[in-house]
Amino acid sequence: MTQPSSQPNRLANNGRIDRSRPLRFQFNGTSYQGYAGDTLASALLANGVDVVNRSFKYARVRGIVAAGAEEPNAILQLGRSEAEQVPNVRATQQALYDGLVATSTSGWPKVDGDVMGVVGKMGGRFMPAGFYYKTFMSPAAMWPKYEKAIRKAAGLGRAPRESDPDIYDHINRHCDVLVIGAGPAGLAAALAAGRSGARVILCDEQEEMGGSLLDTRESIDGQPAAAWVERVLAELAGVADVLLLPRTTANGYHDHNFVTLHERRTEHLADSAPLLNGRRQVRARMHKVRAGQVILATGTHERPLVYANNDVPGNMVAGAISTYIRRYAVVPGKRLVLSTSNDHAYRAALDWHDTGREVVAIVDAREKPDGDLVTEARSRGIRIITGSAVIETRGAKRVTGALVASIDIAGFKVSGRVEELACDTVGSSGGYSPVVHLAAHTGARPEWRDDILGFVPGKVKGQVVAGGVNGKMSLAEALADGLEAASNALMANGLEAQGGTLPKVRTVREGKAAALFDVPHLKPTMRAPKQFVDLQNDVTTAGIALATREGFESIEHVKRYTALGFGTDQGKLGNINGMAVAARCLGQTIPETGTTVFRPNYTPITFGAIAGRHCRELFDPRRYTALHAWHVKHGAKFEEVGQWMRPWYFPKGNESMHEAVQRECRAVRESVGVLDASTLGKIEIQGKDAREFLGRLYSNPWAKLDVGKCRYGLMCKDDGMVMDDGVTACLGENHFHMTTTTGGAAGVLEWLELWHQTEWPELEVYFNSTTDHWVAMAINGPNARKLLAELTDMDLSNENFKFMDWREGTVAGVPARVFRISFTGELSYEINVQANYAMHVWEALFEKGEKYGLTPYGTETMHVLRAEKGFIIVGQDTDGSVTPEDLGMQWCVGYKKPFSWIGRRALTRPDTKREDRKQMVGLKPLDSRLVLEEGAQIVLEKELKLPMPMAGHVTSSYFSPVLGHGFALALLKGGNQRMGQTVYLPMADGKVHAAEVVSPVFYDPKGDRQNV
Amino acid sequence: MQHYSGFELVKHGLSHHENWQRVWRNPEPRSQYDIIIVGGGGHGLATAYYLAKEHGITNVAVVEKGWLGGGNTARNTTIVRSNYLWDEAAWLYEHAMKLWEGLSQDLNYNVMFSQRGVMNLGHTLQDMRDINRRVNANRLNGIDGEVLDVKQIQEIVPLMDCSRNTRYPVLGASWQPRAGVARHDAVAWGFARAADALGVHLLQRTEVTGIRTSGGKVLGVETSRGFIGAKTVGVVTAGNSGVLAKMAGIRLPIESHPLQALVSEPMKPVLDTVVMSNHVHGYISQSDKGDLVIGAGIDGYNGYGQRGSYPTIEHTLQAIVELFPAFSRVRMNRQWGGIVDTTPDACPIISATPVGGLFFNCGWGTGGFKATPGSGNVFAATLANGKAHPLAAPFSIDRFISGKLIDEHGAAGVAH
Amino acid sequence: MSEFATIDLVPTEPVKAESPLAMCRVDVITEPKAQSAGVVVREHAFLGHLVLRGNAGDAGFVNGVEQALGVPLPLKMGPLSVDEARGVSLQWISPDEWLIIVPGGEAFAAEQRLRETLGGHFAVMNVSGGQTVLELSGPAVPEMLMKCTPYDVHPNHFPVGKGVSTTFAKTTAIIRRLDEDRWALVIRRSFADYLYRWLLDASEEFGVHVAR
Amino acid sequence: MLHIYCPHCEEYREEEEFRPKGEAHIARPQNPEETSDEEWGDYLFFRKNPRGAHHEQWYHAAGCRKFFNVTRDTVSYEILETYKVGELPTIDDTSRRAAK
Repeated sequence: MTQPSSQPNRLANNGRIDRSRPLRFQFNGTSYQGYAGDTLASALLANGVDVVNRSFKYARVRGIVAAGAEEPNAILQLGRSEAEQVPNVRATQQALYDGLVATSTSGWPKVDGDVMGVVGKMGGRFMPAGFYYKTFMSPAAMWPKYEKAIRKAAGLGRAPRESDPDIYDHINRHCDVLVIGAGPAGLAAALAAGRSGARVILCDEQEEMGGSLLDTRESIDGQPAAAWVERVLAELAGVADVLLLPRTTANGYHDHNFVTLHERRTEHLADSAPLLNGRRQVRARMHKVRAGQVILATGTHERPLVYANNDVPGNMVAGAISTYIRRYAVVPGKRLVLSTSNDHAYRAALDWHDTGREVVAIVDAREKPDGDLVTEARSRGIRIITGSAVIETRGAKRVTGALVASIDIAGFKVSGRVEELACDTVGSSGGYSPVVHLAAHTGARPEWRDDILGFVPGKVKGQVVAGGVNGKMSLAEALADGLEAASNALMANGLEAQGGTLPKVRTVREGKAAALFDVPHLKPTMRAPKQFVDLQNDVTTAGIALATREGFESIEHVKRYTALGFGTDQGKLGNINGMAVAARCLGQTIPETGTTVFRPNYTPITFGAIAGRHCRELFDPRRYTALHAWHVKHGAKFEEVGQWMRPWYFPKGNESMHEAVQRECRAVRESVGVLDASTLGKIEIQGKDAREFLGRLYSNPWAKLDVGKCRYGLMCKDDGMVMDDGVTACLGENHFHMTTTTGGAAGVLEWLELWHQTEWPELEVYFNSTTDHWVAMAINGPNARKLLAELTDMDLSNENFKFMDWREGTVAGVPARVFRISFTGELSYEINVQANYAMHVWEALFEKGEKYGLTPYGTETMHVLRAEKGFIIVGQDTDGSVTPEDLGMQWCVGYKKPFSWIGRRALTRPDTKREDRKQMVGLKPLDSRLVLEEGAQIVLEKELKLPMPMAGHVTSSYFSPVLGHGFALALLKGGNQRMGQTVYLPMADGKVHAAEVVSPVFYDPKGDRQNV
Repeated sequence: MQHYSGFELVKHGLSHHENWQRVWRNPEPRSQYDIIIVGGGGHGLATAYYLAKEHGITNVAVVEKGWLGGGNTARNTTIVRSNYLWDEAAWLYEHAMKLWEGLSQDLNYNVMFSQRGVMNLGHTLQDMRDINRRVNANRLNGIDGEVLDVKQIQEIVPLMDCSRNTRYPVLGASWQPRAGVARHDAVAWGFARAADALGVHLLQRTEVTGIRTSGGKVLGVETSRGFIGAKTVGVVTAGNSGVLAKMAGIRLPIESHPLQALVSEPMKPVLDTVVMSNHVHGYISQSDKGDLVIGAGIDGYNGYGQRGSYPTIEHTLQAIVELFPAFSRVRMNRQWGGIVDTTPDACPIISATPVGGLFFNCGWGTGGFKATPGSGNVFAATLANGKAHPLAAPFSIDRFISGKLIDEHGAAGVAH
Repeated sequence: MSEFATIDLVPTEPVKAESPLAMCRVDVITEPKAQSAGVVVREHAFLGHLVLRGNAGDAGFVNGVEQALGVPLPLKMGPLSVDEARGVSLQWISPDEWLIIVPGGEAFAAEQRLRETLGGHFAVMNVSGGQTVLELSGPAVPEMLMKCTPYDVHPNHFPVGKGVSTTFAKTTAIIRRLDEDRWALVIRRSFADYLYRWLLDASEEFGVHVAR
Repeated sequence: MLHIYCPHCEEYREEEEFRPKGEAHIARPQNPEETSDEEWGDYLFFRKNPRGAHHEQWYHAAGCRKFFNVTRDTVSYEILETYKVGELPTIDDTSRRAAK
């Protein structure tokens, strides 16, 4: 085991680290050693690393100032391999593990010798808040270059450039009581709730539960507080309905007590998640909790004081010093000066004194501090300078001294002579801000309390607040408050608190704190050395003063103009101080100046954890038909429609798509082809009012459709625009089988339910989706009948089984409903069988179909064949602004229907009556080999002069093997009046194509082929 | 108006920045103005600026209940583009685009308009048909745009997964090079500063509590600071249009929804353009500060809460990680919500109302920020002349009666 | 002229039948032995699935269903009506909708019995080809389910004999609790591959065994 | 994220199970052919969009597939009541002010 000497600031004993488990790690290329139980920050301090980063705007050297989520400076880049890079890791929250590699996120060529630092020192003076709004404007052409430079300078860490090797997941949880924060209040609350039989979740963001109890000087029930923590956790671990989640941050508090808890499962172990019993484990898990009651026990963040050069490494928050000494056995310096406005911070000096290192002085802003800790400090002979504060620190890369002066807080001025104290560490404390962030997420405004000089959470339904966040600062108060919170939360759940006993603690008497935020300097604010309010964003008191003087008087304006609180720490250290500075500049109180709304996340969360397992094939369902395996086996290329995977075309050998589609088309026109039509939506409709209902939803009449017959129908929204179409068969007097478009199925069923449930509940009709139940195989082509005849005993004669009839029978021994409908214009039968037996029938078709050259075809061929017939595809030939009349489908509009069907009224509105609306036409390119581009815009003038008026666009366009030329469907202004005219299509490549306006029905206009 | 420039920065630096003047005043309201604009967001401030600059009307008050630019101007994802499908929309947004291109100089305020291009991805054959249709229409309207294939996309956005392994592989994209992003707050502040300099009164913390009318004509507005008169009142209160309309006894074809957005932690430059995908519902760019700025579609329910539902954030980041697997380890810093006033055809309403002298400019849905200068410019003309600017005419509220909608929900369907 | 068209879709002579999972490709590590698995997945394919619609307020309907199926009609969300021995179950889906599951090949007979017994306004629809049942057993099933559905599966909230229709991953499914440690999912055919992949993925950490 | 009581399933379910359907109680005119263009446009497009209590329609998509009504505060997002189609709300902003 290496000697502590290799870690100059490490104490020989005490602390919660495991000296028997040394860990090696690297920072900026240098190798160091720490111990299990260290955070990266405590290990760096143990090794005497002062400079961890350069600042964002002025490139000043920065060191570690805090010990938790509020740390603004120690934002580092982690990861050895490219794929394992993690930007912007907060060293104070990163557990140390063996082999950890960290680098500063800024600083060039190296963090403590950065050239930008020079720029910062000189340029800083010319870079006040919002300076970039005032410059880089001329010449305009230069802005892109300026911007490039600005972008390079900005940003903290860097994103990895390779895919994340890790996975993340989600778990949904429900509980009676969610306790956030496992400090004294949280533990007391969880224990009481757990003992009372409630379903409890206790989460805490730190590596270990216990919060302030892990480094307090106080004892509970006569034992070290940490021992009590262990007892409580052990008991809770034994309760079935209690879930303990360490390393878990409540990062978002959403409506109706929905809270997201981010559990870091492996980030403390390695760069990427190691296997666990040979199985993958997730790097992080998001617990999505719906809680009956939420107990916020999130404690407080200590506010540093704001004084000149308060960013030189060695300036720290007082409480952090105690944490490093007592929890990590690290003393972050040799000679301490403590500047405080309150008693509580005296702990830092006492803890420092305990280690045998020198406490130069405690500088207390109050005239007559008293209280137990003050007394103890005095009794130890520590020098206490009252009525004073540190107004400036000296030093370049580490504090070398502190300027101390007596100050007049009310008058905000230095009132006495200045003394310089030699020291290497300045701890400061301006009081304690309740951690109100989560409560603010749901929109509750925090409320200011003068007695504690801080904001407490606003009221949220179902939320109970306990401990420091509730202004109960002392250990005794916090424990009691936790108990009370638990009984309130339990009561709200209809449960009774049981076995809640208040542990015994000795109350420490503390004097009243002084209201000190930023410290006056000898020079006026604008001229004094920089006094940093928000260290991460380099926001200074001068910046805030400038903003308010320029008229940015709302705190939101101040924030946005100066970037106060916009860092990755969301201003946990700086916001209140910033508000105090703004308030002073504006001559207001802090509550008048108002607070800012905190947003999720409490601390940043990886995208991966929020996305969970919903990526790649699990990003969104892929839906398959029962015949999918066959399609794959036969080399189908697939097109995605809705979520369905549909065969697009079936290339043979090295056929191109064009060749394959031409072959498939010919097969259908000349012999027989088959399409897997299973993805079309199918809705079964039963009830004596089914017919009436159809008449109200479809644009065309349904009163006289006989049993055994099918009919095509158009569905509109009530604005008259086409929303869906399909064929519906009359199975029985009160029984119909409706088909919809593939993408529209769910929407149409919901549409039917909507009208039935909310407008016409009196109609006796029921609907249900049978899309997945049936498989539909559409055999198309002159030989369709011959083929089907070989597999069925049905009478297929044209007399007894006419076009638009349906019949029942068996196909290949499987009971089937066969619909004689056609989307190709050919003789066609759509065979519907129960999906489980579909593969058998499909294979039987190919067995018998071989002699006819039965050809499987996909959606592309289907599109060509239907377009040759002028059949529309809703969603391709329509776009939500097209009426049945625009499509020339007046034959499908029941003008005389007694009931004003959905969409009817809209057809008589001024705009839908216009003659010059866009209407469906066919286009025949003058160059017969040409296939127009789908989406090409149509103009009426040959010569191009931009901008020029457009008359419509091409919706569908293909090459037709049977016609021997390209053809298209288009929507064209006043198209019905333009038959025979020539229109033009100017393309991106500068070519202007010409086409003749023709009927959209290109093939077999009389429809003889489907009636044979 | 105090001139801004690099030279001025240096000069003021030498005097410790103690001599910068106010960017705008805090005047006492007059009892009567020529024109009152309700709403001190980007659109309202731009309207005031162009009223003063182009129409010489300076006796104008902008009445704002909170702080200038505190609504959606401060909450959007700063995307600026003009590649809309339908002529009327394309013309309006292109009018805005041309104003954007000289705005920093015009206002002497750097709004950081960055023409880094906007890409709309296509993932299905129908997506590509729609993209072709829109780009062809844009070209014939004199708006820049092209269709990119996967290889070209990959060159512009190297980190994007253009392989076939994604759930919805990228098939192509539309690309508008002149489009980009701008610094949202600066737009409001720049217009405010310039309008103030021309004599416009910016009345912050002044809430309109009623609209006073008589004989079907507007007389002025009741406010938290008393009645303020004007014969012409323009309402530009995105996220509150319905509330204001109610005061005037008017109904609007508008529903207000939460629109959420989020940012990552700041990082070194990694994405140099704006990528949008309607199919997987996510869009992303990187701010000059280094944050990835991300958004998606609106939440389904009506809401004025400036926050939305968590699943929307989940789906958005699933889409982003699907497109950029390398961003899986990047961390989300902050999320928030704006309130967008949506119309049935996803196009704005710039219109007179049944109340004489009362005009509304609202319903910009998710597309408001990019239109800011254009919206203000045509609305100013409409208020100044008492009748619709030609580019604004098609956006009259009457279209919801006649049925002459401009359906950007249709083939264009491109949000934001 | 008949009011309703009814048809027995089960072939009289046996032909090849394929369940919705027939095409699914498994690509996660699965446990060789059920005993060592945290989650065991077993498909119950080719059962008869019927959707029944009708008026729960009509005593004739309620009694008729019980008479035809031999199990009472559940009148509220949650408790299933089950006859284990005959393999018949009846689940409340909505105030006027129920899911009937009967052994394979018995769907048509059940439909016939219902049509003979019931009068007035009702509907019976066969969806046997469109759904399948997955049985889940093993100690880790509840926790695995928590990764799939926001519905609370805690025993206090999800007692034995309960069935609900809810969100499952990015689609929907019916979740049933058969007994203390046996659960079942009723899923749609076209989503089967997606849900199967999702299940195996969610189960991987516990060790998953697919029983065939 | 909202927690919604379904009046048919008679328990609270997560928002993910539901789909919002906008303003409730918009009845289709009895005789559409006799409505003026204004009336028809109003029925199709014009909405109350209140800031406060909103009577809106939701669809229990993943559950019972029933449409039902919700009274929800559009600012706090608090759900004040849920009720079946055909029933009337008992809460609106006037009644809430009275209750205060």
